[in-house]
Amino acid sequence: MIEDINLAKTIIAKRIAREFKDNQLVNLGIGLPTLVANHIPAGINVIFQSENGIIGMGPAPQPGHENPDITNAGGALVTVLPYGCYFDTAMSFALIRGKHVEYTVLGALEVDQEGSLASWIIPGKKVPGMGGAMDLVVGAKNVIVSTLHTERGKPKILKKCSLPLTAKHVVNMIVTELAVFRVTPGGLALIEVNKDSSVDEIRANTAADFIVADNLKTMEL
Amino acid sequence: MIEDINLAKTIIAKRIAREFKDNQLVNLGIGLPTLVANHIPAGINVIFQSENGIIGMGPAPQPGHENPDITNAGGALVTVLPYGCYFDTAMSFALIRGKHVEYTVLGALEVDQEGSLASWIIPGKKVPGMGGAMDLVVGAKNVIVSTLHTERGKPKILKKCSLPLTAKHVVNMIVTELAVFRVTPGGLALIEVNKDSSVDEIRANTAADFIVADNLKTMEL
Amino acid sequence: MFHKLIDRKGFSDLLKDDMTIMIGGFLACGTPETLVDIILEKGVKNLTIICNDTAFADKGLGRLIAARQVSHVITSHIGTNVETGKQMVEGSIKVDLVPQGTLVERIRCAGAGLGGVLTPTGVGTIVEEGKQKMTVEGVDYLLELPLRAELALIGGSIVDKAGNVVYNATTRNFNPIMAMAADTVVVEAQKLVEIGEIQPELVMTPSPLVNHIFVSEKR
Amino acid sequence: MFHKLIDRKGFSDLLKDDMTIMIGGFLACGTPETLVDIILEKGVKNLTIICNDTAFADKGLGRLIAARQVSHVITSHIGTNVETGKQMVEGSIKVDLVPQGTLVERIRCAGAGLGGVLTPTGVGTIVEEGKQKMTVEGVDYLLELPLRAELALIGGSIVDKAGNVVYNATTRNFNPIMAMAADTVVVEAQKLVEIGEIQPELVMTPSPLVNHIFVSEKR
Repeated sequence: MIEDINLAKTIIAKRIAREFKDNQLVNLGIGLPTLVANHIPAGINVIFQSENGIIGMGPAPQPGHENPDITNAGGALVTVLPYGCYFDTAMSFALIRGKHVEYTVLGALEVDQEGSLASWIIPGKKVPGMGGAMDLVVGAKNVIVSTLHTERGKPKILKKCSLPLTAKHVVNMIVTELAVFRVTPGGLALIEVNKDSSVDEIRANTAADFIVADNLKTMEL
Repeated sequence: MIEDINLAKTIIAKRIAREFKDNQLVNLGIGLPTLVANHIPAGINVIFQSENGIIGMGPAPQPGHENPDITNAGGALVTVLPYGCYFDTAMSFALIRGKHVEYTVLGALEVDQEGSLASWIIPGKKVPGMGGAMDLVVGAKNVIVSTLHTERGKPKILKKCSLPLTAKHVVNMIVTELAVFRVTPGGLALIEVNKDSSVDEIRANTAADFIVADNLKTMEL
Repeated sequence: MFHKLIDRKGFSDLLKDDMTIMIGGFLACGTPETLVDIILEKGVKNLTIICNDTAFADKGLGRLIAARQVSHVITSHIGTNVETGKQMVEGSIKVDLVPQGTLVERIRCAGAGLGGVLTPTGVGTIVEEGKQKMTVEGVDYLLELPLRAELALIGGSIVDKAGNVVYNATTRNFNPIMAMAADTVVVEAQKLVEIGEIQPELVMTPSPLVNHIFVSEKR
Repeated sequence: MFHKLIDRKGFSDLLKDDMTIMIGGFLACGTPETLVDIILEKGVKNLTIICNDTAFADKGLGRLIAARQVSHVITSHIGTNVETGKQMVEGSIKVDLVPQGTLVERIRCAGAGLGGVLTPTGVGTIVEEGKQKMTVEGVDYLLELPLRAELALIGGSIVDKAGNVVYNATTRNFNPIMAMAADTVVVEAQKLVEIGEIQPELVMTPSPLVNHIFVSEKR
C-alpha cells in the first residue's frame, strides 16, 4: 500500500492525465479529479469544460487579476483561455448529455464491478445533492472514476454499490493509486498495476470480482 | 361588399393595428398581415418578432443600406431597431410556444366557428408546408386571423374547416373587411360591423353560425 | 415607451408570503444580491425557491434559508450551505434534489411551452421514483415535467433601458433560462446602459422577457 | 494544436452517396453556399437533407434538389422552391413536413442527448399521425423524437482558428442547433480570425463542436 495520501493522489492524477489526446474536451470533478489538470503531458492540449458554463477553462488567476464573474463549478475563481467561451446551463448540459464531452473524471463513495457509481448521498448522514454528476456520468463519452483504493482500510471497489447510485452501468475506467481497471462486457478487468504493488495486494484490497487482463501492464506515470 | 381588394386589405390591417397595446410583442405572418405594421397608431410602440430570429424588427432598409444578413421570415431584407436583438431558431420558438408573444396575426385558407384554422396545405394542389404557423397559433397568447371575407364569392368563415388544420380551437379573433368576430366559449360572436356593411350582408357571406354581440359596434379604423 | 425601472419599494411590493421564486446564480455567482437583501428586509415567509444550489448561509440566496424564510427548495446541490442540511434534518424545510441538467431542462420546458422532456439522467437511481419511464429506440428515459415560478430574479451584468440583458462570463448560468419561465421577471442590473449600446447579437435575454429592472447596489 | 482548416478536396472527400446532411440557413440566409457548390460538383446522390426550408431552385441548398441529388428532405417549408413540389408530385423525392418549432426541438434533442420532447404543436392535425400522444396536467402533447445527421453544414459569419463561431444577425437560425446534432460538423467561415479575437461571451458555437473549417469563397 501507498501510505502517503498526497503521493497516492498524485499517482492517480498523473495516470489519468495520460489518457487524454490532443484537443479532447474534458470535465474534471471537484477534489481529487481537479489535480489531473496539473499533470497533462507536454504537447497535449486538453480543453477543460466547467459545467457552470465554460469551455477553455484556465488555471486560477494571478493575484490582482481575480474576476468575481469567472468561477468554476466549485465556486473557485478561475480564468478562461484565449480560445475559450461561456454559455448558459442549458447549453452546458446539452454538451454534457449530448456526448460532446470526451471524458468526465469524478470521485466515488463506492464504485462496483458492473460500472455503477455512488457519489452523491449517504442517507441520513451526508446529503449534498448530485449537482451535475448524474448528467455527467450518463452523458460523457468516457467516465473515469478516480479514487483511493481503500478508505480507512475498506475497499472502495465493490461487487455492488450499497449506497444510492449516481448512475447504473456507466463507468468505463477506475484509476486508484494501485491499479487501473476497465469495465468490460465480460466484467471488471485489471489492466495495470502500480510498480510498487502486486495483483495479490490488489486482490486483498478490492471487494469486487475482477479478471486480470492477458496483457497486464505496469502503470506508467 | 367592398370590391376594391386593396381597400379591403387596408381596412383589415388598420383594424388589427388598433388591437395592440404599448410594448406588446407581435408576430405578423407573410402577406396581408405584414400590412398591419404600416398602421400602428401614434404613441403605441409595438415590438415585432420575426420567427427566423429577430425581436425589434424594423422596416425595409433604405436603398444603399441593405444587409444580406438581416432578413425576415419571408426572406425579405429588413432592419433591426436600436432596442432589437437576434437569436437562434430554438430560442425563437421557445418564445413563440412559451406564450411570450402577445399576438400572432396570420392569413387563412379557411377558418371556422370553433376557432380552428386551415392555412398550410391544399392536398394535391398546393403543399407549401406549415413553416412556423402551427407553433405560432398554438403558442401565441392571442391568435388573430386576417382574411378577406370571401374569396371568389365563397365565404372563408365556415362551420367547420374542410382542409387539413393548422391547429384546432386556437383562433381568438377574425378580422375581415366587413366584420370582426370573437371566438367565445359560447360560439362565434360578431362584435363589430364595417360602417358600409350590415349584419344581413355579413350573414349572407358567412358560412358559420354566429351570434350578434349585445354591444355590437361599428368597426373603428 | 419602456418604463421598467423600479426602486426598492417597487420590488418589495411584488413580494408575498408563499410565493414560488426562481433565483439565478451558481454558488452565488450571477445571483442578484440586492434583491435577496430586499427579500430579507421584507421578511416574507414560506417561500418555495427554485435554484441551482443553495449557495452559502451568508452569501447568495442561501441567506434566505438561514433567515428561515424558505419552506421548500428545488435544487441540485445543498452541500455548501450548512443551514439547508440542518433544517432538512429538523424537518423545517422540504428539499427536492434534481440533477442539474434535468433542473435546467425542466425550467426550459416551462419557458418554451413544452410539456416535458425525456432524459436518460437518473435512470436506475432514486431520481426515477414517481416518474414515468419510457423506452425510445431501446434506451430508457425519464419523463421530466416543466417547472415554473411566479417570480424570477435574474442577475444581469449589462442591461439596457429596454430590458435587454448581457451576462458576463459565468454569471450567465441559469439566469437566461429562468428569465423565460416566470410570470414576472426582475433583473438586477450591475450596469444600466442606454438603448442601442448593446450589440444585438450579444443580447442573451431579449427585452420583452424582462418586466422590471432594478439597478444593483453592489459593486 | 487546432488543425481544422480544410480545402475543397478535404470537404469533397467527406461526401458520400446516401448521406444524411443537415444544412443551416433560413431561405438561404446563413446557408454555407460554397459547401453546397462542392456537393453539386461532386454529384453525390440519394441524399437525405434536414433543413428549415428548401430555399430556391437557384439559391441555397435548394440547388441540390434542382440537381436531383436529394431523395428525401425533412423540412418545414418547400413553397419557395418549385423543384421540390414538382419532384414530390412525380414521386422522385420524399418530403417530410415538420412544424418549424418541432423541427428545431427534434434536432436539439439529438444534440443534447434527450430522448424526445412533448410539444402541443400539431395536436389535432395530420402532424400527429403515427406519433405517441400524451396528456400532462390536462393538456395534450405529441412526443417528438430526436433528429440527427452524419454531417452538419454550418454557415458562420466570424470563425476563429479554434472553431469558435459567431453568426451575424439572422444568419444564426438553425446553424448553432445543427452544429450539435451531427457526427461531423463543417463550418463555412465568411471571415476567419485568429484565436482570441472573439469575445468569449459572443461565441455561439463552441470550438469543440466544429470538426472542420472551410473558408468561404463567396462575398
